[in-house]
Amino acid sequence: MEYILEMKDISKTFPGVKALDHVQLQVRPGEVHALMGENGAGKSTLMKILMGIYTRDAGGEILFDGKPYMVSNPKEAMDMGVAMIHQELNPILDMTVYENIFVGRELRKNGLVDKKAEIEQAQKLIEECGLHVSPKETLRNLTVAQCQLIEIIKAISVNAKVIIMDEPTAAITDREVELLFGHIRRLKEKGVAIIYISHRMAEIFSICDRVSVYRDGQYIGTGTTTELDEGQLIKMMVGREITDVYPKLEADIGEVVFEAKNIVRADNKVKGVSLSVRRGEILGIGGLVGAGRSELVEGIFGMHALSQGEIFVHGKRVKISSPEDIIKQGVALITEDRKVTGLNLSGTVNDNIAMVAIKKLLTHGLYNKGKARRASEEYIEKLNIKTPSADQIVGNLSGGNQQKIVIAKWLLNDPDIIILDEPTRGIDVGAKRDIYLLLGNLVRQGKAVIMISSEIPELMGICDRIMVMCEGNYSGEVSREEFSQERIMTLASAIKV
Amino acid sequence: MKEKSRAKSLISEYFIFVIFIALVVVLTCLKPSFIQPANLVNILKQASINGILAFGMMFVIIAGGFDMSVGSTVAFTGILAAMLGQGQYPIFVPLIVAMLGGLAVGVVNGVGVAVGNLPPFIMTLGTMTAVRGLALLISDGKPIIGISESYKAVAASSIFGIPMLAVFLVITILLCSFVLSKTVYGRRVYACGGNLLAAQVSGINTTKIRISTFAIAGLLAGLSGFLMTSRVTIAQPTAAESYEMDAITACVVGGVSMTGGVGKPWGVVIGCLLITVIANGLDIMGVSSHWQKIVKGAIIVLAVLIDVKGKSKKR
Amino acid sequence: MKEKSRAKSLISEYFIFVIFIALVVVLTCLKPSFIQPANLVNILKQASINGILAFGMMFVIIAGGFDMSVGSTVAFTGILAAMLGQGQYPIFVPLIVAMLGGLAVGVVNGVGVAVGNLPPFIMTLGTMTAVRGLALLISDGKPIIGISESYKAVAASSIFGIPMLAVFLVITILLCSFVLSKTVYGRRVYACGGNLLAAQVSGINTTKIRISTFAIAGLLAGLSGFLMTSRVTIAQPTAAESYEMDAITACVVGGVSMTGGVGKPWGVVIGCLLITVIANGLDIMGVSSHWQKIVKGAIIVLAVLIDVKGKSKKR
Amino acid sequence: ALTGCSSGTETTEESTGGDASAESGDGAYKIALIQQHQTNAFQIGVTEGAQAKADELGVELNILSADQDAAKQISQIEQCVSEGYDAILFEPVDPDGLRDAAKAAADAGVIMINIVSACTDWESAGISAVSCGDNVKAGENEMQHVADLLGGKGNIAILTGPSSTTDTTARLEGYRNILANYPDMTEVIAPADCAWDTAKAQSTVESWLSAYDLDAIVCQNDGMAVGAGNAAGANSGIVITGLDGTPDGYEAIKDGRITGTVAQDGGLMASSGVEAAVTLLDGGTLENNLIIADSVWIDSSNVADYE
Ligand SMILES: Nc1ncnc2c1ncn2[C@@H]1O[C@H](COP(=O)(O)OP(=O)(O)OP(=O)(O)O)[C@@H](O)[C@H]1O
Ligand SMILES: Nc1ncnc2c1ncn2[C@@H]1O[C@H](COP(=O)(O)OP(=O)(O)OP(=O)(O)O)[C@@H](O)[C@H]1O
Ligand SMILES: [Mg+2]
Ligand SMILES: [Mg+2]
Repeated sequence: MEYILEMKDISKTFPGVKALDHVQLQVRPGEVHALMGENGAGKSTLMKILMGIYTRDAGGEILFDGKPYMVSNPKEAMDMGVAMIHQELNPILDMTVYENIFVGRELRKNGLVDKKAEIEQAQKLIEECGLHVSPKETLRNLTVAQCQLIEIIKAISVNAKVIIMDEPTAAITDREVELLFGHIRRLKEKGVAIIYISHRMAEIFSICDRVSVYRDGQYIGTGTTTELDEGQLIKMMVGREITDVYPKLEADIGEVVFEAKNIVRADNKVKGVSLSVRRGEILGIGGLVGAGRSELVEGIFGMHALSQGEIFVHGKRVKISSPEDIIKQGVALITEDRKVTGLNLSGTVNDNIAMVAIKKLLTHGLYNKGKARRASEEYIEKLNIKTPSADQIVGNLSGGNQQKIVIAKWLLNDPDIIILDEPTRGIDVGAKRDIYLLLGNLVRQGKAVIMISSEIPELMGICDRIMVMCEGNYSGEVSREEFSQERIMTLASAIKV
Repeated sequence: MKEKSRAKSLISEYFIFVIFIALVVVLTCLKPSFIQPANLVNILKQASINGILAFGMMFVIIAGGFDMSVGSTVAFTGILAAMLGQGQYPIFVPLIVAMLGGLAVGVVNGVGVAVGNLPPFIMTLGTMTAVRGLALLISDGKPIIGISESYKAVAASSIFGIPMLAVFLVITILLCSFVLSKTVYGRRVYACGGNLLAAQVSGINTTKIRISTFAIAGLLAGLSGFLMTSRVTIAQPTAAESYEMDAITACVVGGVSMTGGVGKPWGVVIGCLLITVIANGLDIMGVSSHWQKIVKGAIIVLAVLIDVKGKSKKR
Repeated sequence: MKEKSRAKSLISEYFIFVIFIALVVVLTCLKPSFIQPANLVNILKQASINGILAFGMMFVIIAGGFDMSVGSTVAFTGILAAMLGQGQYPIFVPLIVAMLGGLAVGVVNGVGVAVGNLPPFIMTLGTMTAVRGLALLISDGKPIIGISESYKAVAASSIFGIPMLAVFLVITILLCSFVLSKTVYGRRVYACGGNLLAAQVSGINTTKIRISTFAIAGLLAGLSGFLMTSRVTIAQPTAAESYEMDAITACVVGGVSMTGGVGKPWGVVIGCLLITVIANGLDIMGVSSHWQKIVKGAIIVLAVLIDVKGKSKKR
Repeated sequence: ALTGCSSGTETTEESTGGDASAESGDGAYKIALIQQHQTNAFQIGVTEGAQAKADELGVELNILSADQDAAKQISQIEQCVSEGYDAILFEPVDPDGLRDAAKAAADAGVIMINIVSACTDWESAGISAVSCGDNVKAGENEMQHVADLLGGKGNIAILTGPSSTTDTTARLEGYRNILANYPDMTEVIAPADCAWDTAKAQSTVESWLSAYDLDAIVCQNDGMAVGAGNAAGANSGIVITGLDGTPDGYEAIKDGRITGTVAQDGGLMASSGVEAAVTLLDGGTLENNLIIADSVWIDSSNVADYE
């Protein structure tokens, strides 16, 4: 039999949105099959139908192993041999690592949970993934990246015939990605089919065999990665050619507008790091998972207590005890975890856009919904956000579009200094490019940007300077002329004595 | 097609309203005197105190909290008001003192929750018990009698046939709706309840916002206490037992989400009318107290069930 | 250094225990008879019914729910038990029927919440009202008297000086702790409360788990109803008013998070003892009932506050 | 009755033996009073009456409140026994439910006295004396006056306290005893449980009045009668009566919102109870171990005498 999985003529309608319109997908045993498409193309929706989380509209059919496949919940899907890593992370924060790995398929001995065996197996799996956490650690104490790795471990340790990975690498760095690929290759050898969703072009070409492309809920086509090149693939996805993936707009670099000196966090996750950024400059911060980059900017932003450190905005020393203080100085922080610190998921697009810059949406001191809507619509347009309207509940948007809402809500406040922590996480190529251009235009207007990213090509593409951190310390800096992947990686993995 | 789906989504948003109308129609058929003006005035009066409490509660719940103490606060402030409302001071003195008393309880709750990081349930359960004790203590466990005629007149009088109590309710509704939907403060209340951390990171002083929502609930409980004493002409330390439940029910029935961030003032108005109409309807039909309990419980659950199902059909 | 921080983290985890011990010491100093064996036996008896309820509540809260109906269920099942416990059947008949009655209420709650998608608060508030009505209806509003001697003996007897009530409590504690910490089911209860969606996509039948937690709470409420009737030798339809509050308080004081997913059985034991000891201690010190309310509210808030602060210091 | 009496004396002997040792410790007798609750004027009257008598007789009195919870009251009795009290006065939350606890306490040598209402078959429950009102009689008293005022004919409605409490059921029994004699007096609506609460009574009666023609509203306490009176308005022509005789009721009688009330003197019941306890502790005997405080009808003609 040629296909392990065949989805034919699948449609799905949400109120106001036709998320999938008669699409198809064929997956062969032992292949890595990429799903690609812009944000909101319907990739996650298609996979959730496969998992039994959504019910598809009437019509269409799904064949698994040649037999009709009918599931109404994830348990049935898993029993059939389909597992999934979800795009929106689903950790149970108050449980330990080993409990999370085995949730829903607990190991048993004499009918009871076999805690010891679970811990042992978890330990093994964790080590194989190159993760350094104790299986007994609570997930609440881990970083987003570590949680993402736990999700990966959880899915690949299931005995499945098809594993769906919905943007598994959005929060992790190259080193972990390589380890993940190792696992994928081993699974392939065992004949397991992988459905791989990612917006990172390089990954698609290095690990996937075939690609299916979707656009606006429509099926565009399928091809093998050996026959397609990046340009063709992008064209299939966005419907037009994109030549420069990392456009760099030239801007005049002026005086230092923001400076943080010797930042030490009270919890010692950042151990004395300084940084400064100039008007018109894009400063990148690179490093491996756990380097403490997020911790640094969150400390600067007043989200955590600092035990030492001085912050200067436009040369003036400012005292920061809460985000409120630093926002008043014209600084913005697009945080790493949109679900936890970015969005009000139960609120509408309007509500979220108005969260920071509400003062800009007033008439006679009162909140003007019309103004808020116009502002939302402006950014929906500017950032190409796919939503039926500005009144949509943000929780219903696709992952990438949610990320764009976070960016929009901060940009509306018109900040002078913009700090972005993994801003392109889960964003499609076209939209990434839009964001780079947007950042470029901002620095042209005399603003300053600090961007944390785990994608080194991205940093090298648009930054003027890259600072690298390692284990909570500053480990070096590279200027645009000296950019090289090796240089940055060396600094990132510098062993401190 | 698009028109139709829009009409559908409108109906599903205002579904509880449809349920409410249906209930009114049923009650009218069963007992025509239900719809008589005299009884409608009764309903307005009966809805007032719970309505005012529910609006305070709405702020707290939308901001992600929960307040068990409002019933006790009504009793406590009612006693304060009765003590000062014996005619020795102008009528606004008991009003102000009652509202300040309520405010104080609310601020204590808010500080406990927002600064002390206590779960709202436990914090307000604590004040619920303690404030009830306080009410008993200052009244020595006995009802306070002897309030002045002008104080009694506050609740007993009407303007153009509309009872004063209802006027207070309407003012509260208008003010609260305005604050929630039109002011920066109101939007921030939603933001706090929707995602506290995100609100904080967005530069909102969430501590202040959360304290203030409890303060509003307390303030309105104080107002209710003042009105309660005027309505029943005495102040009982045991009054308003479990009124917080009715207030919370009105909110939830009206579509305010217990997890915070979601809820519309008009929904709470309907929720509160629904509860009052059920009690009033059962009373005038002469249903025995035992059956009333069963029926009331069932109707509330059914109303919310139909509402939830009506909304989710949309998907 | 590592040793020290480990000791610290141990203390902070068991902080509520430290608070409890402190309270016991204070009470003993104020009133030495507090620590007499006779009084300790009293405390055990007094803690039993609330303790059993609290353990049922624990399942519900850990799974992310909330149950307002257990008090009414105690009254309702107490009446069932009293009707069947007049000596006409062997003693296990009222026991089983009471537990089945409780189970039925629990299943209704669970289905409403897990299948009907109702907010737990509103669903169980509905059953709380309705079941109370049912209790009044079947008893015709009057206490049921005349239970058999052997039924009375259930609560009145002791084994080796330990009252039977406490034996029931201890069995409940052991069973529940075992289920929660050792079985797959228990693990899944935590998962449901920790992140319902995650549990669902991990292949857990969350509907079944959630219904079952309400069922357990109902079942244990049924057991409590049976014991309650034996203890007071009659069954009152108005009994156990607001016992759900004490059960919830015991859970929260004991570190069970109202948002679900967090909580340890031993914490609930302490929470429940703490509440009982406060009431008992204040009674034997002769504190007036009005002051008792104030002090009780304050102590609960303070205990949780100290616990929260003690824990957060760790970070 | 004979056996009941003798068991009563036995208990007395035992207890005098028991408290001799306790007495040597601190001189004054230690007496506990466990009230049903302490949240209305009647109950506070009980508290004050007992305290005043205890002060007068120089005994140590500790007052507890059961908050209307039978289980709690049982616990409190057990607690008082283990605390070594010489006598326990209690106001039973339930006439049947407290019997075993009382018996156990009496068996442990504590003098048990019922106040306000009596336990069923109290003598065999080891209770030495009862000082109470008679709720059935008070109810009869109230309803009889209503019947007289209405001329034995009319539509009536009843507001009760929480169903199943002894006050509620006994008073209702009294009402029904009288109603049995007046076939033309009809209960047009089922009795409503307003849980002693004025506001609840007020709402209920407001609703009723818009749908029913009522000639009388008979309430089981004054608080609810005040609520009914508020709903009907002063001098409404509807006979509204209460029970208890508390200041809020008197105030409403004076301004015509309610017609009358049946007063029971809780303070007297309590002080007689304390007195009886002390007599028994002193080794004396009681002339009569059932002391009943009568109820009186109060209306606008005699309310001034009772304030
Ligand atoms: N629960 C929902 N309710 C309403 N609309 C939804 C819901 N889930 C998804 N949608 C809509 O369906 C469309 C497809 O979303 P989907 O999440 O499948 O996109 P995606 O291809 O995974 O995008 P991304 O790359 O951003 O993750 C989007 O327009 C989204 O707004
Ligand atoms: N809550 C926590 N408790 C204990 N350790 C933590 C906690 N959060 C983070 N850490 C540790 O702090 C260090 C830095 O975390 P983090 O991974 O967020 O850095 P990062 O450079 O921002 O990485 P990335 O952005 O790629 O996720 C890591 O060693 C991590 O294990
Ligand atoms: Mg997606
Ligand atoms: Mg990070």
